[in-house]
Amino acid sequence: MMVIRPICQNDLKSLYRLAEKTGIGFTSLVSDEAILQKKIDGAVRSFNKENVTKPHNEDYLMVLEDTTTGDIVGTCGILATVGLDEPFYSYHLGTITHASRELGVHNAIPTLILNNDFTGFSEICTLFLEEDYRHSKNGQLLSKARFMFMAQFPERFTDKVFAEMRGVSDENGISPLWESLGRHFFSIDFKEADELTSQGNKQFIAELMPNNPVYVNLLPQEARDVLGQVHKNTVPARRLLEQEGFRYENYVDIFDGGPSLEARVQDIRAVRDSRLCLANIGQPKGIREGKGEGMSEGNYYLVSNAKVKDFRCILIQRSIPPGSAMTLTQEEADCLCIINKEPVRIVELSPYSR
Amino acid sequence: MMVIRPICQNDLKSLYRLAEKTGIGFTSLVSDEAILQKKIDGAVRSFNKENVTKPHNEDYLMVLEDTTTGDIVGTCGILATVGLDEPFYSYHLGTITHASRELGVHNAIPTLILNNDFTGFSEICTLFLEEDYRHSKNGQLLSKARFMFMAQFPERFTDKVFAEMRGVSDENGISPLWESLGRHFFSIDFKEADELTSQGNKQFIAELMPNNPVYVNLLPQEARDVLGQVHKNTVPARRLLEQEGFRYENYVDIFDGGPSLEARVQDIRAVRDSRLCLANIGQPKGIREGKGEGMSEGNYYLVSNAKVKDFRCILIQRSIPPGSAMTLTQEEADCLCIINKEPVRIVELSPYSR
Amino acid sequence: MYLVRPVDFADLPALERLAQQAGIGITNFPANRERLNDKIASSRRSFQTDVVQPGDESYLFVLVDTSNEQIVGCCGIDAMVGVDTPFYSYRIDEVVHASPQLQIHNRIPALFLCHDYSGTSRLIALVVDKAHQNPLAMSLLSRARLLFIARYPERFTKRLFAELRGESDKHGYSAFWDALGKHFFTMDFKKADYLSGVSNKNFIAELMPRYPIYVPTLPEAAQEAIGVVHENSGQSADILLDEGFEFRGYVDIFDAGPSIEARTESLHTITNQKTDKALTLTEISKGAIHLISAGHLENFRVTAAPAEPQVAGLALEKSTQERLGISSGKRIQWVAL
Amino acid sequence: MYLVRPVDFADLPALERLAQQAGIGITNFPANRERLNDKIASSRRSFQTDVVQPGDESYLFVLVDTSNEQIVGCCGIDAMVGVDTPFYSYRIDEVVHASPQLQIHNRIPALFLCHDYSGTSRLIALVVDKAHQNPLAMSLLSRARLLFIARYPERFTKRLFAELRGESDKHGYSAFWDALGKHFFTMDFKKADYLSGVSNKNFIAELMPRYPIYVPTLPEAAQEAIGVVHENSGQSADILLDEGFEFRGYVDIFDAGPSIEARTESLHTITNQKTDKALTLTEISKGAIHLISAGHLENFRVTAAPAEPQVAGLALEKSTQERLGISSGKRIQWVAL
Repeated sequence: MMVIRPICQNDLKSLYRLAEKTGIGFTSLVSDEAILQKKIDGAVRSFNKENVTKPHNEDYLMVLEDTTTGDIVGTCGILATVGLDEPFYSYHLGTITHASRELGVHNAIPTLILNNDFTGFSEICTLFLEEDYRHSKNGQLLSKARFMFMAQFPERFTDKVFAEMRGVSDENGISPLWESLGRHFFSIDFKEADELTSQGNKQFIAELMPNNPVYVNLLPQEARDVLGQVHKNTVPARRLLEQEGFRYENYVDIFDGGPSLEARVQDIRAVRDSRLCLANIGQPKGIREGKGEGMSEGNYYLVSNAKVKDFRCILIQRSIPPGSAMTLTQEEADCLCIINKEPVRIVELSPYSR
Repeated sequence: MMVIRPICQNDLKSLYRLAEKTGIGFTSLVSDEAILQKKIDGAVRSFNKENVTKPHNEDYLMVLEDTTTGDIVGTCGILATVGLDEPFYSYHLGTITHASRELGVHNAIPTLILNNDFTGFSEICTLFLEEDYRHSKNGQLLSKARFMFMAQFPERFTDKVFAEMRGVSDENGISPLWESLGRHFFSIDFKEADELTSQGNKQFIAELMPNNPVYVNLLPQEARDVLGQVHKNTVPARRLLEQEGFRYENYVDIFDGGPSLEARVQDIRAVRDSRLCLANIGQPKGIREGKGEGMSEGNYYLVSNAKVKDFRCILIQRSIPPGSAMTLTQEEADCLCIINKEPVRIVELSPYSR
Repeated sequence: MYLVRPVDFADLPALERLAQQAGIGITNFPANRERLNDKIASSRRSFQTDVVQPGDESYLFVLVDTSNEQIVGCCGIDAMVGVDTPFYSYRIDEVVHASPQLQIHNRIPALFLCHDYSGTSRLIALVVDKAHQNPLAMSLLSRARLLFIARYPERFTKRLFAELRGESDKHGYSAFWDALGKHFFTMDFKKADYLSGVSNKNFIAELMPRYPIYVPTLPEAAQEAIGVVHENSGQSADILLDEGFEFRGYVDIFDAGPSIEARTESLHTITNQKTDKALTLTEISKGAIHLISAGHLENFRVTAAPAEPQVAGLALEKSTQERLGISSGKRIQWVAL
Repeated sequence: MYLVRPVDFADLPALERLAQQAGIGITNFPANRERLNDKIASSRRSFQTDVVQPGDESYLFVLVDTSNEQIVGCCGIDAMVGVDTPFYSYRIDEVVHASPQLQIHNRIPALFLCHDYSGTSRLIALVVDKAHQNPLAMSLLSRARLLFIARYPERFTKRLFAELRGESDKHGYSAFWDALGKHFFTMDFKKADYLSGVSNKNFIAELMPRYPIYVPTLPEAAQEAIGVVHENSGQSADILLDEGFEFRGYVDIFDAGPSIEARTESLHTITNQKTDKALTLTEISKGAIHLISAGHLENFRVTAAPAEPQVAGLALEKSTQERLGISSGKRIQWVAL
């Protein structure tokens, strides 16, 4: 069974192994044991906090565990707030209009405006799934388990959350936006800038980036074309978030122009439609005993428990829609760390599965 | 009966009478016959356009008519696009972070950034209801009839629409934001600036307004306090739009700091929940014949027809929820300009009336 | 021989011909008959007005080939630009972006739209027929203006500037315009250039970028054109640079041609010009060529001729006196070529 | 009598006392023993170094009351500011916003954060005991620096500036700081002023506004403080203004005190100083008071004394020679008070 759970101290080696596989451009996981250990410490501290009434500096890093092998095969995370320790930068794609009635000319010119508008907002981040496990809706489980956590503990997050999506770059890691804009101001290469940023070192952005708006119409076509566009490998992830109600609101990454997607927590489909019900441990109807994994029928449901420190989320299939109670197998209940009659939160895996 | 319909050439006198009552700060209706006539011409032309496939310069101005007296007692409108003839300005309330790790100081400073970001968007506007008619949910009918029109003809509007709300000013029309900001740059008074703007003359804004961001923390407290706040008379109108799903997304008026509220058309409650059904002319169940107006029981519904040029919208009460057909009295059908079996669009008047 | 004098209405056809030759990029001299006629009228009014301090006067001079009385060139001075509508330039300023921690110190040149030359006198539109583009004629025509300024300092500001035509090819293509202005005007350089000559300049404020343009983000061809003088204007540029004009980082907003400026009192011609009596030489002069002017305002004339400075004044040949319309003993103004 | 000489480690207690008196607003002279000791060390290093071009040297001088050998004042010169971290100032520039149609032409002063004085020599920290704030002592101490610059021009830049202390009351309250800096530093003026003296200046780049501040939007008290000199600094300001320093629109980012600047060659003391032999007067001098210096670098001494210029040099009383540690015939440098 595939289970989402908070990362724990024993996961360092596995996390390091995953970090090695992420590659350039994935700045939130770098293969450096000290940094990863710090990240684990932060996550453990965050999940251990009780009585949180508003978001602070928590970092809820979770992992996807294959219970049959005990392997960690993916990560996903939520930062309670960004930008409070180090400034968080983005470009806002705005509009400046220049019009002359006398000449009959009217130009609405897009501009990039450097800002820290996301300061203090919650961010969903650090989504990574090992290549061998990119099937059986594991990607969806990994991404959406976070919404189950947010639905259960909204006081730990801001009303609005966002996600940064990787922008366009070619096989050699060349980003068209960086080449025509960032490069002129940084005198270092994209990779170096990206690494500095990932280490939380952002002062140099304030020091080196132009603080006046940049006229987009003066950028080369190839740079204009990538504003708000995601890397081709990120297209499915973007679609997934958009189906959940996330929207591109004209904020892009200052380096590669990748879009930020945002949503109000209460408007996220998986949050809005999720509901609490009681777990009945027993034999679910429509599932024959002994039927192998991956051979079930019916709709997919995300099921999570209602615990912070021992948060768990799994994906199940049921042919009969659950009512006020949810019948779970003993294995499922074990994976969810619950006993009979404990509350669980459920939601249809995707908006189309109802 | 109270009916919403497109404005027509005969309405000039009535419109002028209404304009006289609007007072300062209501810039979209000024008591000048030539301007009003031009507005009527524009609206008539807009409603007469068939086969509109995308929004252009249409101005859908509608009026609320009391059919018992034939009086025009209110107006509401939708502009298909703003900012394409004259620039449309607003301030975006952004954030600039200044942080020094060495000193342990972290400041997230709000800034006002001049922009034309709403260029090309549809705007709902020109909402005015005569004082004597501010009862019996006439205000809601007037405001929400527009959503019925948008639900029926989404191709005539942009995906996102917005509304500017009147900002804070005192009894003498003094606006705290203007006094601490605009005044320094315009050398004219608020009223004059407001009037120039309402006449579509906005070049002077580009010429006189500072194009650098303004640090909000440097403004006097009374100016900071009104950013994104509405005039006390506008509080109900704001609440009404927010209940429909409109959101304040940090855009404010450059003069008085009043908020702009925005929504995706498809997310507006009255649009999303509205549906087409067929009209049955007859005696609705639960309504006794001859029962006087305003004495019905049950839930309120907005009902509109599906016509452009002859668009009509009324408010009715039914104690039994309508199904795939809607039974309307002959009077209601007449007000809606429909005959038996013609399609009508219906929606619950408010999110709480289901 | 050559003579410089104020323009007259009769010179309109000649001016029109010169304007057509001038080509694109000399915005204050449009090939438009009506506008040229207005310019002549304005110039005549300016010469005739009693001026206490500089205002919107504009003085136009023509270069006459006295052998056939043909008009072969023209030039002018605006007493003050930016009186009605602001006068726009780009100022090239360096923006410093430094990160001590990364040991990076970038000085990034940026173009700032400004009005810094508003309220300043400007030398305008030096145009000379190809056949007469010799050093003598060019120098006479250009420096005649400086003699005029020396004579009537109250009519001009202490600071003086000239716009030098920027790079564009013979089809009017400007790499700088193409990279910058075009995106804001949505028209070609030729048209913008023409409009800027004939219309009021409100449209510049309306259409030009309000935020600085960082030079390194422009295409290279555009970067290279900044502050570069059009090859056809090299000669007139050199005359002014020799006079003491300097480039102070201001360029034209359309073609990025440099503006050069000076304080009037530091210009070679103005510092060295002398005023005294005209004397008469009985034989052919063996003296050096001098620029010599005489006459008041409308009758202001300048010619270039050999002459001999003496204690009591400058000795001229009889023919030179005739060309200037003076006789011995009249006050003249001169400077060595 | 008074003598000015380079600072020495033995002067630390005196310097500390002076720094405490100096009060808030003199950021380059913090009342912090360790920092003062560093400053003395740096000064000694600077006097001892062979310098080809100005770098991060900092020269400190003390004013000695020779009657009791007490240190009663000090001052200094930074060879070049902004070497490691940029040197920040506000430049007051006017932004023009004009609407021809509305007949409005606004010139709005705005404060732009800049590094324009980076790379320039700076006069620093003139502090004198209250009891000795007489014109003679003040002038001697202030102008002694200019004699030093005249003597060693290769150690300084051609452009020189001094920051004058801005308005603040005796509790360290500055209306300008209160209206501006406080919002960005979230600390009081005293603390920011102190930090700016003891820490590197990265935090200024990190915390100060990056966009221009429009002056009319500031509270009136803050507007009025811009470019105004603290009442206690009027006397030292006047000395520099008399020398030829000018205000060019730069003010301190904390208290808006004016910076004044000059080209070294145009300063009165530097233009008029003479170098020649010391002569000896046998009687009491009836000559005017002169500022007289002698000695090389670490031994550089300046005093003020009556003296008589002669063809062969400057004639001094024996006691003056002794004070300067010279004998007749030695090269000295002088200027009239």
